[in-house]
Amino acid sequence: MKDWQYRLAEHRGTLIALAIFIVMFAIYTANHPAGFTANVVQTAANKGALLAFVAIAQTLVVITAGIDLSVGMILLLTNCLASWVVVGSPMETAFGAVLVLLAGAACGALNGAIVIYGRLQPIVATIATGAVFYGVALLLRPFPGGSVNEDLADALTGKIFGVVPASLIVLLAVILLVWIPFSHSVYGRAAYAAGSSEPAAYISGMPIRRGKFLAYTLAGLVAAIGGLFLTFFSYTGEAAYASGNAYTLFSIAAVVLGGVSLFGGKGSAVGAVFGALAFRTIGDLLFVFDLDPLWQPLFQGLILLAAVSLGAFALFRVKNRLEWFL
Amino acid sequence: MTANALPQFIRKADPAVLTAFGCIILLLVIGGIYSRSFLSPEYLLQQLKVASFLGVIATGMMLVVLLGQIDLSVPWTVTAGAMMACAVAAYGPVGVALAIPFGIFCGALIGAINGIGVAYLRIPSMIVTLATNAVAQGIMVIYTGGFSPQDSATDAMRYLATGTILGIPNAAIIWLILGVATVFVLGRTSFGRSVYGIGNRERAAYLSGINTRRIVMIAFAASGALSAFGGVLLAGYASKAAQSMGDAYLLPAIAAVVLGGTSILGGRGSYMGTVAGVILITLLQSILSVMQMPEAGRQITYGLLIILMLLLYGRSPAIR
Amino acid sequence: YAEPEVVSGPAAEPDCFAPWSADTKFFKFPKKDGPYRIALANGYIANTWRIQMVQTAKAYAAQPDVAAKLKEFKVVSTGEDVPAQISAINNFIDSGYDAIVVNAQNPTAFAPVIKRAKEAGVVLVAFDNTLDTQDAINVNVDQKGLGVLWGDWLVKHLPNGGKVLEVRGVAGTSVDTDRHNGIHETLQASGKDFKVTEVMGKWDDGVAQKVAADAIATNGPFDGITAQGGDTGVVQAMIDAKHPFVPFGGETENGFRKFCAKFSGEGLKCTSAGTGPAQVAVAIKTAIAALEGNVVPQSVKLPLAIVSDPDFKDGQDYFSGESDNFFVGNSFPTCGINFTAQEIMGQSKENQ
Amino acid sequence: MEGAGPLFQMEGISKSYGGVRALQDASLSIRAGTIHAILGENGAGKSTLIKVMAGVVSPDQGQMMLGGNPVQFASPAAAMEAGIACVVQELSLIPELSVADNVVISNPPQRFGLIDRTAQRRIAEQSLLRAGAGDVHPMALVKDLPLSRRQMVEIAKALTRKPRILILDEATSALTASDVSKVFEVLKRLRSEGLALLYISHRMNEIAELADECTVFRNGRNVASFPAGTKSDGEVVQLMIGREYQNVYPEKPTAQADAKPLLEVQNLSWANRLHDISFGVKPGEILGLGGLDGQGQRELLLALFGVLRGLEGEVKIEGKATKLDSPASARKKNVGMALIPEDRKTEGLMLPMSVRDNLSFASLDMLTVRGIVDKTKEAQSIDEMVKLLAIKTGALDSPVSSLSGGNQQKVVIAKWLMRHPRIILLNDPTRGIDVGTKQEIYLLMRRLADQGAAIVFYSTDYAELIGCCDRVLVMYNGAVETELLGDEITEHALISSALHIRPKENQPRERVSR
Ligand SMILES: Nc1ncnc2c1ncn2[C@@H]1O[C@H](COP(=O)(O)OP(=O)(O)OP(=O)(O)O)[C@@H](O)[C@H]1O
Ligand SMILES: Nc1ncnc2c1ncn2[C@@H]1O[C@H](COP(=O)(O)OP(=O)(O)OP(=O)(O)O)[C@@H](O)[C@H]1O
Ligand SMILES: [Mg+2]
Ligand SMILES: [Mg+2]
Repeated sequence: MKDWQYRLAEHRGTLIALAIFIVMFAIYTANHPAGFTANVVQTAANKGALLAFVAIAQTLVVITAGIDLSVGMILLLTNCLASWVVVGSPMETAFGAVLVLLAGAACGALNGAIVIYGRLQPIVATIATGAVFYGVALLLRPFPGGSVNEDLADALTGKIFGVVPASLIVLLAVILLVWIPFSHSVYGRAAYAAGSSEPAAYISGMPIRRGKFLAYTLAGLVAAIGGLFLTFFSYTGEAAYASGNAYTLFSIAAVVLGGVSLFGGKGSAVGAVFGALAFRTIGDLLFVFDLDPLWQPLFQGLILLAAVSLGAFALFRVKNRLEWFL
Repeated sequence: MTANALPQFIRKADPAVLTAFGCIILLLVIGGIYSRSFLSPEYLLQQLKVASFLGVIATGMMLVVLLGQIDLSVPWTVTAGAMMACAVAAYGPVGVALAIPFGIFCGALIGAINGIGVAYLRIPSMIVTLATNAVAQGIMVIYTGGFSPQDSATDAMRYLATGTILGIPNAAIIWLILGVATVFVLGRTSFGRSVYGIGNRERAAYLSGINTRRIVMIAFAASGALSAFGGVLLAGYASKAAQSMGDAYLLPAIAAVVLGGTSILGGRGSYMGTVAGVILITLLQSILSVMQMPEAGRQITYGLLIILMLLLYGRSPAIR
Repeated sequence: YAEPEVVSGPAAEPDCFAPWSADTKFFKFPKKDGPYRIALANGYIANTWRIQMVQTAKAYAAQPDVAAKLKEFKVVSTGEDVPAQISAINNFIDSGYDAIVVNAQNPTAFAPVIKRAKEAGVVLVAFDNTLDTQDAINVNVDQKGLGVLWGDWLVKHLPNGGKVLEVRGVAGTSVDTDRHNGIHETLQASGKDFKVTEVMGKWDDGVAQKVAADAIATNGPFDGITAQGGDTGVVQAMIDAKHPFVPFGGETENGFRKFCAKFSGEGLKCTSAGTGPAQVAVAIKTAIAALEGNVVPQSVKLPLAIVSDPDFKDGQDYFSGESDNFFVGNSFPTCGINFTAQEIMGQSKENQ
Repeated sequence: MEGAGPLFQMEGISKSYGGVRALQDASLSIRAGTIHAILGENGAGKSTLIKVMAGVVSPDQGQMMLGGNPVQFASPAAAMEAGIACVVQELSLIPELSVADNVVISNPPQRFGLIDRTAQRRIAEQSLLRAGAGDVHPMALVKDLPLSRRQMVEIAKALTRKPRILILDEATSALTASDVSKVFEVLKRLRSEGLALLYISHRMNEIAELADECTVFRNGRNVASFPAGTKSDGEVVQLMIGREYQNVYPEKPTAQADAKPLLEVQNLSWANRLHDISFGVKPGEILGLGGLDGQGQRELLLALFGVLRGLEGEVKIEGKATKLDSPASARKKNVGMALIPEDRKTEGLMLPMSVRDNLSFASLDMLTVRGIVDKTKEAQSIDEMVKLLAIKTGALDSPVSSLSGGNQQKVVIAKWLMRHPRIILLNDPTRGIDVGTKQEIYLLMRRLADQGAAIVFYSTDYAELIGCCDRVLVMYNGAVETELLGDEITEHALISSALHIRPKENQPRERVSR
């Protein structure tokens, strides 16, 4: 095999997610009454970016062979916090935003500490911390309300030069400033290695604990960016349990669509971002097809089922049945 | 003989299970200090009854978790089981007679689809079951929106869920029977052995000549059926079925299985642990609810207590 | 398109479009020629109330006189996620719909959309979960008033105060908070000695039944009960626990009313009031009126559908042969909206 | 360069796992510039000893001295820091990472705090070359490599750390003769560069070729240390197993009965990896599969066992064409096939499960009545097998992971013998097994054959093929290259067919990838 073939194989999951997204989005805009306009793209981008942040957060944890079922609750918690502190003068706003990010990172770090040093299984540990985060969110916002610096909010959910959605720029920045450095660092590699085979990584003397801890912490941080964005998007904070759970579940779907292996060690946040965008487009398709409202949930469910079954086609090419079992 | 049997039983028991039961007693003591009525037989029987619903659902979840999988389709499988059972009861006496089996059958069907996805298409269970949950929800929405189906529970469902025999809630008796059957199946049948084997190493189980795909498929179908049966009982308890009645059972079911010492990675766990986990979760929710703590505090306490209990006994072994 | 003029009342159909309070503004939108394109942006769909609401909306839009005014009526349900609903509204705006009716997932989150709708000259009407704004039309149920009503009922029936079980809704929502405050303030204002046990029933029969059963076993018996939803389950819990029937202030589920009628003689003295899903029809009607250039209040006060003991009548206030799960109280006679529950949900399998 | 004091010393090291004493007051002393071999039967404590050295396991008791100073390793990283690198028996490669990632794993080159991929690639290529694995592409994922290549990568990885002490725990057990000779060159060069090497192997000839000093372990203690070559093989083995050592291989029967083949394969082909293979095995016959590793032998066995899809050709059992599409169908009574798989840890055993459950796992269908396990029958069969194979285990209820490698392998074999199979496929069953146990396995194979079983036996060890087989098929590139019968089975014949040596051609080696 040539170098480029290896490279292609390395990025296959991401490319497939990109392709799925492009096809879906093309169908969507082609049928949209307003067509492929800057407004339509902005709307889709804002909605997509929000899930994409959560999906990046989920990816960070999933590559360590963990899972973060509290990620939606971190989103809520930081949303509620932001609706208190990200207001006022530019200085105050900036300070508030930093505070929100720190809070998110602290949530992630708590998850990491419990999973790594407490040695609990991530699924259960994060179910439990999710309840705690939700409780705190509810303390912050017993009922919906609060406010946010609207200039900043409008700037970050608006369009740059009237064309490019600002949310996509932020998303790109997160990938460039958080994901790329992490995944190319020693700790990122340790996180991947721990996800692929923890004993082997341990015997190889990799800093697995620090790598995993960093992954969990950054996941909290990126989820907090999502929380900030949710605040910019809605100008308020709300501790909506169902919505937090929905984001958690969506993020898992997005991550899988994005070619990240739930078994750990494989995949990229870039793929997860496309997975998130594709997942959001499933919802948008409802808008352009004239479906009976009662049939819409089924339609969404079936598309999701079809999308996740896509990967199964590779199965028919498997000639050695042992490959079924990894 | 008996004097010897007891220590033997305790010696052989999983420390996780023992600690879980210890936590239950501790919870009851704390509750009892708060209010004597937490120790009243009515309250305890009431908890046992309510725990049975979760217990039935968690039994299915445990089967799947033992395989190293997870079933996120519980919420709408519970609902579908309940709604279908009630719906079929509208079709005359035959419908009434078939209500319970039909509800369970619908759950088994959803479970079988999960099973096909996991075993034959090899999609991660976390994601297939998420998708089938969405599909089941979609179908239930169409179904109840199109016309108004009958949704009141049959007398048999009412009796199973709320009746008592000699003061013991029927639901608890059902859970007991189911539990004994599960212990038997897991410990004494080749199906049970295969479940543990697959949970530990599916590849090795396959090369040992086990039809692993069929076992996985059956386990998921059973999980669906048990979720639906839980739904049927819930419908009997509430005397009717309603949309989204299963929402409150997914996370508690997972938590109960894991609090009972079953490894979420599969291959390890005992049913007694799940029993302990179910009772623990039910009591915890109930005591927190009755203690009048505001929702926020309740959530925080619930989460912290689960973490604490797991730190007590649910830790994975250290690498060195 | 220009913004609506703020004018003085009264509204075009003053009985239907009743203003929320004396200082409610009145809007007059520039008249548009029909037929109109109207959209309903719903959030969550998978519960009986929402399904019934969507069905009512469709049925209302299909009524000949309404259908004649509509070129298109589109419904999209976006689930629990607020941003998805915001995006749906944005999409409707961009696609040139004339009016958008919304059951908001969050009352405070829509400021940016309201701004956009206003700029685009789109009429935005919120109902059920309304919007905290002066810039869109709200079709309101007086949630706090509902709490007050239930509180008053208990005060009236328990002249000496007593132990009350309050089954609340979903924590963190404004509806739950408003109703709870209404009850709480009324009980306190009565000066009687009320000892309230609060549990969260999540507006769900199963959950409500369980928490009510727990509360009865540990803190019972109670002298009065109030529940915001899941009331059928609460009564069921009383029956299962052989708790004596006591005065009850609750919602409008058919099952609850069935119980109220059945056990009235044994002490289950109910008041049942609430916010039927048919309010969506009022919202659509308001949107059409606004598009036609008629004067409408910024905040419409919906009449409550109240029935109290001993007035429960089968076939009118409740339907003994029908499902427990639907909400009775689907008629707003002052608006000419008179759906019976059967029309919406009662197409039983025989007449399918 | 020699003559100085010991570079590394261990004294009084003890380590217990639960009730099992893996090491008991063990000591060892190694010098720079030497290759020190450690010998001992399975479960003697060799791996545990080096795990202690490498910081993977912390000892219960004892001291270690490095260059005269006492040391303690809190983690593998600490041991590495001190210059101890280890090629362990259980591979320590990360399957989802590329070869280059793995090779530089403990100390990747960095620029601006990020890993420098270009430099990493360069280092990896050099290391692979140094380890004699230049044919491995640095961008290939480790999980896609065959076992033998992974071993080479593992060695390259250890070399990248520039260690002072290099430990190889059965590093060559998965390698073929040609790879072994390459590795040996590397090891000898390292010795001349002044490294101390610790070498564990069950292959006596390797030790004879390499070692300067030997230490024999038995039951967790070092029982003897001596300069290499001062004791005969027989003496060494006697030290290891504590009893007299006889001829390793059992007598072969003189002539085969003229029986019909039990298993027959005609024109079997599969997915460009197996080409037109035909042969038959008679009851009582041991058919060997030879050739370089990775020439399709494993695939052939998997194909027979029903694991591969899209097979062409025909498989006949007792002359009847039989469709085998899963291990389940292959183990059925009318076929009666068993496969001892390649990798016992992932394919043969459920490591955390008890010895008991593992032993009966493949025979559940025979031990159950309407799906319910007959406990008495199960216990009987298990006892029988434990006795038959002399499986050494503390308790049958302890996890099989607590057994030593050799005993684990016995469990894998026993679990299949419990079915009394007629056709037995063995995929390198003696890998990493001590001579004593190996001998038991050879004897067992012959006994089973004498009882009428047809055996197909793949081994990477030529001596085994020569010693055990009635007939050997040497495979090359997915096809049968030569068939050797009886006295034709010689080392020379095996190697020359394996290398596909024809007078003119000289095959260029492809880069290995799957
Ligand atoms: N997966 C693991 N399970 C148990 N112990 C571990 C594990 N990984 C590392 N350790 C222990 O943790 C310590 C540090 O190991 P490692 O170098 O991997 O972590 P680190 O991130 O570099 O350091 P630290 O987390 O202590 O800051 C060592 O003592 C090692 O024994
Ligand atoms: N993790 C463990 N838990 C329990 N017992 C263990 C563990 N690791 C090793 N042992 C036991 O310690 C003893 C020594 O094992 P070790 O792996 O060191 O043997 P070895 O000499 O390397 O054998 P082999 O040649 O088969 O590799 C064995 O009896 C084994 O069963
Ligand atoms: Mg060893
Ligand atoms: Mg070994």
